Amino acid sequence: MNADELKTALEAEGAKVTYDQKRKVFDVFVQDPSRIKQVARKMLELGLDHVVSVTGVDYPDRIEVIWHASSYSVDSLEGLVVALRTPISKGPPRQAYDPRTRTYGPARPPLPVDSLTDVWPSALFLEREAHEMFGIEFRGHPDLRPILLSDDFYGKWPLRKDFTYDKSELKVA
Amino acid sequence: MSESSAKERKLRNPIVGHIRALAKGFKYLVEPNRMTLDYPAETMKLPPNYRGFFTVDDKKCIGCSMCEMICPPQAITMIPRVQVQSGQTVPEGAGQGKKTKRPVVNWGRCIYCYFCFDICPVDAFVPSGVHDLAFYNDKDYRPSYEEYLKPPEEPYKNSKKVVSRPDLKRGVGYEPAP
Amino acid sequence: MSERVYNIEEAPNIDVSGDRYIMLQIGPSHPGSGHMRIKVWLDGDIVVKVDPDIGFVHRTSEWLSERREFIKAIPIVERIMLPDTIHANLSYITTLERLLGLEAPPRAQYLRTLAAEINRITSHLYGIGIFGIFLGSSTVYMWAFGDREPFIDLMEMLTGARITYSYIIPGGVRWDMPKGFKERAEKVLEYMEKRLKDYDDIWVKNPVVQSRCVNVGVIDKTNAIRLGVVGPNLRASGVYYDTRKHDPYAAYQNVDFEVPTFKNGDAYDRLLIRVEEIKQSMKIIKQVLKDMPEGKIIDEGTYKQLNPVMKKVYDERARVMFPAFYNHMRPQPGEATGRVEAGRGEIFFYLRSDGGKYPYRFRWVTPSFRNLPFFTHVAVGYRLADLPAIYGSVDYFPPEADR
Amino acid sequence: MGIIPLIIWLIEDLLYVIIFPGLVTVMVLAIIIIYIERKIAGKVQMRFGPLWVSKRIGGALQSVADLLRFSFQSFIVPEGADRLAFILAPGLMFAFSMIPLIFVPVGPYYSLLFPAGLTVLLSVALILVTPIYAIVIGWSSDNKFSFVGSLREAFLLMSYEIPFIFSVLSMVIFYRTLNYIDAVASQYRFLPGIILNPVAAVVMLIVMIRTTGRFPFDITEADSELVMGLFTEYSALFFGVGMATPYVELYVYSLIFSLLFLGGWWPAPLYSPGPIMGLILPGLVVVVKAFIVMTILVFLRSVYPRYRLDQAVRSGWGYVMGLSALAVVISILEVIFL
Repeated sequence: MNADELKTALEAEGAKVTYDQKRKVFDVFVQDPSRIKQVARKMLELGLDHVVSVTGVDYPDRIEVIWHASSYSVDSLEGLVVALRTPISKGPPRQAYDPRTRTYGPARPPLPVDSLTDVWPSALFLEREAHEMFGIEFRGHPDLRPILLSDDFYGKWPLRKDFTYDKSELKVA
Repeated sequence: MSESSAKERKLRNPIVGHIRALAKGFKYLVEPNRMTLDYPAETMKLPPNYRGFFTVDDKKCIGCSMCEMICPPQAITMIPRVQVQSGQTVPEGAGQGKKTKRPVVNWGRCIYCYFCFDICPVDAFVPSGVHDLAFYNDKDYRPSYEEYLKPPEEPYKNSKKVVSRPDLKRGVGYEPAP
Repeated sequence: MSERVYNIEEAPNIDVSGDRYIMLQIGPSHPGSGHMRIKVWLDGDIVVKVDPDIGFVHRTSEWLSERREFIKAIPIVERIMLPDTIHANLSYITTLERLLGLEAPPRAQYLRTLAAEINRITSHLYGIGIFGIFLGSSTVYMWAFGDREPFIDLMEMLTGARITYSYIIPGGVRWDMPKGFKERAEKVLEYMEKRLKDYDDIWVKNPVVQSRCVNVGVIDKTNAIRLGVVGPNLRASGVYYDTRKHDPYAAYQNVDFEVPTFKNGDAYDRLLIRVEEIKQSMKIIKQVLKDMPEGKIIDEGTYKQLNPVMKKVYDERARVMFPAFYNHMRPQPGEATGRVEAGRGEIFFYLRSDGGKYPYRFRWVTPSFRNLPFFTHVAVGYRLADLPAIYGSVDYFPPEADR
Repeated sequence: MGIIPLIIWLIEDLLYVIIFPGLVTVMVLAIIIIYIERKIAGKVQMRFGPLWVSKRIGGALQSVADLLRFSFQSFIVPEGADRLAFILAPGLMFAFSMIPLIFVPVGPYYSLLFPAGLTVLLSVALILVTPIYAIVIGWSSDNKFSFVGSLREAFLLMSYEIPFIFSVLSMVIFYRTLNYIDAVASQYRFLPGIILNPVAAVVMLIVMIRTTGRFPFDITEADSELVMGLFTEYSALFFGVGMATPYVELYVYSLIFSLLFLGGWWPAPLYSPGPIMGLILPGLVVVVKAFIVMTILVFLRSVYPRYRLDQAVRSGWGYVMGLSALAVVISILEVIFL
């Protein structure tokens, strides 16, 4: 199995695949978020057996969730990092800081997408991190507690581009 | 899959192991190889490229603010030269725009990455060869331009100066600085 | 030899409520935890559940890097991985070069390899030393930390700093090898080879260490792959995988070295593999010193942008100064990924640029973070006293995981 | 016996207990042995060891400085602790570690209270009381780490005391006495016990390492697992006392070891009148022998990490127990055939 065969196999699943050898980007774009589990299963079958990173990218109109998968067991795939990418629609933007209530308006709910932990158990902690940083709700994840941030950061989604903070918010210990 | 055959480990017989461990410990007990430095009675003479405290060459500096821009922790501030030359109401080079500015470093923020050294188009920064310096209060971390121009005073001046050299017995040996 | 009472498969699902289990909170200020909290549920003396609670030293490195110029992320990523700064630097720059379309000249690639391998040795010695103090041997702790010194000294000679080197820049490296470096490095390697025998006697083959580590914290090949373990811990479980071989960067495709693997996947193998990797690193350093090509240490495009003063400095002192565009690098829109085998495992970078001054998305995953699921599973079924042995053998570095 | 000789006798005994080989000597020796332990570790670990307190004499006053520091710290009783037990237990533990000294004569005329009595039996019985207070400490602290530490202490107590008793018993069988002075006299007639029954000596050494928490059996205090083990909640002088107790125990055990196995005050004459030949010289010889044993045992810190609890307990009930039984058999055979 080389990169081209992988490309054909994944395109058969209905994904848009681009491969840039120079920048080491193997991109599998799935337009429909409900289909990612199927594509992920296919990827696992083809030998991409672990997840390197799970993250989001916040674009003006959407949030893209990216699972970077790679292989330990199939030799010819070991040089590849395959990005499984899917867009999810974005919720309401964060409101401006209100000094009277000391909040940014109501907490914004996390955006749902299927969790891939049952396909790749190595995504357990990575999805937890993406959850608290981007507010992506991984449906089916066994344990979505905050991991790196403290509990009072929940709902602020700090790595989204609209994250700002007011100086009065900063607590001095 | 280019699987190389995994190595099989060899465990040592416990009795032999105990004896050899004790013997090795005893060997180091009777002929100790000290690798530490009796600081501050002995201090290191730093190599010329050591990234310690630094000053700026006032004559070379053209006040271009590149160092301020690149400084990752934002430790460098450009201050107008008017404040520099106390007593002079008309600053030298007045009316020449940017050239009237000079960098000053906040030592509390500096991380000694020396990006400012490398971005400087005229190579105006000068390393001082001092690294083991601490200040007693917050104000000393932020020197004025005159204070900053003087190279910082080295602590433990009367200590024995040593340089490190590789030593086949101890790893790093120390010998008196030339 | 302890036997595993609880099964690894049922580890995360076990119900720990009720009086049967004692919960111990090891950390965050506990001598055996580092900057993390390990919640351990004990059935008698047997660990039934481990919940690593990390984030006590979270430094928001992604957030900070997305709000700074590209070049300013170098000190940020370095400070996350203090025992291993070159690798953090190298992985970031490798990815950034792919984004910028730069390529470093061969000499710079060799110098990067050299620095990375010296750093790998110090990182492994750090791990061995911490393992020593976890099992109570202060001697090996002092020895390992003392023996980092010759290597740190070498790096000091090369870069002028002891830990935070900031050595690698887009398109090359900042300093060339100074005079006398090669002789010094050879002496240091000779010393280290001698020293490894002493380590064998007092630490690696010490019967107490053997009885503490053998068959403790076993994770087999299937589970290691499934849980996405990285680095030496993966190879100790028998998986032949090393980014240096499979996704080569720097000068690794020109260097001849082995990737040691072991079969059993227990704490003792994880200890041995670090010792083996030190030996391999020394082999690589020797080769690199021998084959070091002549030439520039910065790529032509960047060199052309240096002004005459900087070019003079380059000729006289073999030091690369930054051209002015470093202040505001604007890569073409697009994305790039990069992987580097650090001391503790694989660092992964994902950079996205929108053509602006700052990275649009700056994502990196450190090996310790990826070893976390492994950490939750591996200690289950062993005794409380095995926890330090396992923790030490995993060589987990909390600031690195927290980023 | 008249009233005046009785008083003199009692005063003598008190002097023995308080000055030599008792309290004062113990404290001085503990301070010296702690310093030596650190210096040995420093040498093996390629560094200086304690240096900064009294730099001219190589940092020898470091332990004194530590003692002073402990003395002036404030003592905190945690809220949930059993107050009385928490405060009393370290002192009692220290006291009970000293009491066996009454029955350990370091010379032919140091026969305190029971001139011809069952000193071996009494000292062995008393020496095994100390760990009970360790359990009390762990229980009263109301801390999970202390609690686990005290449980470990209890497990170890069970597994090491029987080999210890067997080891002493084998020598008692051989010397056919329960009196230290007679045992030493018996070694004068034959050979030192360590040559006659090396197995018993090895067992005794292992038990000494384990009881006093030297490496590789530093299990109850394992700092990377249990913070400070039993003494997690302690501070100030109570902590210092707790830390000093193993050294006192080590001293007592080493005295017993040198009496039973190293020929007691061997180069000195067995019974000799006069204060120098009868009191000072034998006493010094025994204490120096004990000191050498202590030095060897503290040297182990710089070589070994620690064993796990179950390994220590298993080897206690297994190997060490078997060895001690073997020692008894050897003694019986020697008694029959020699």
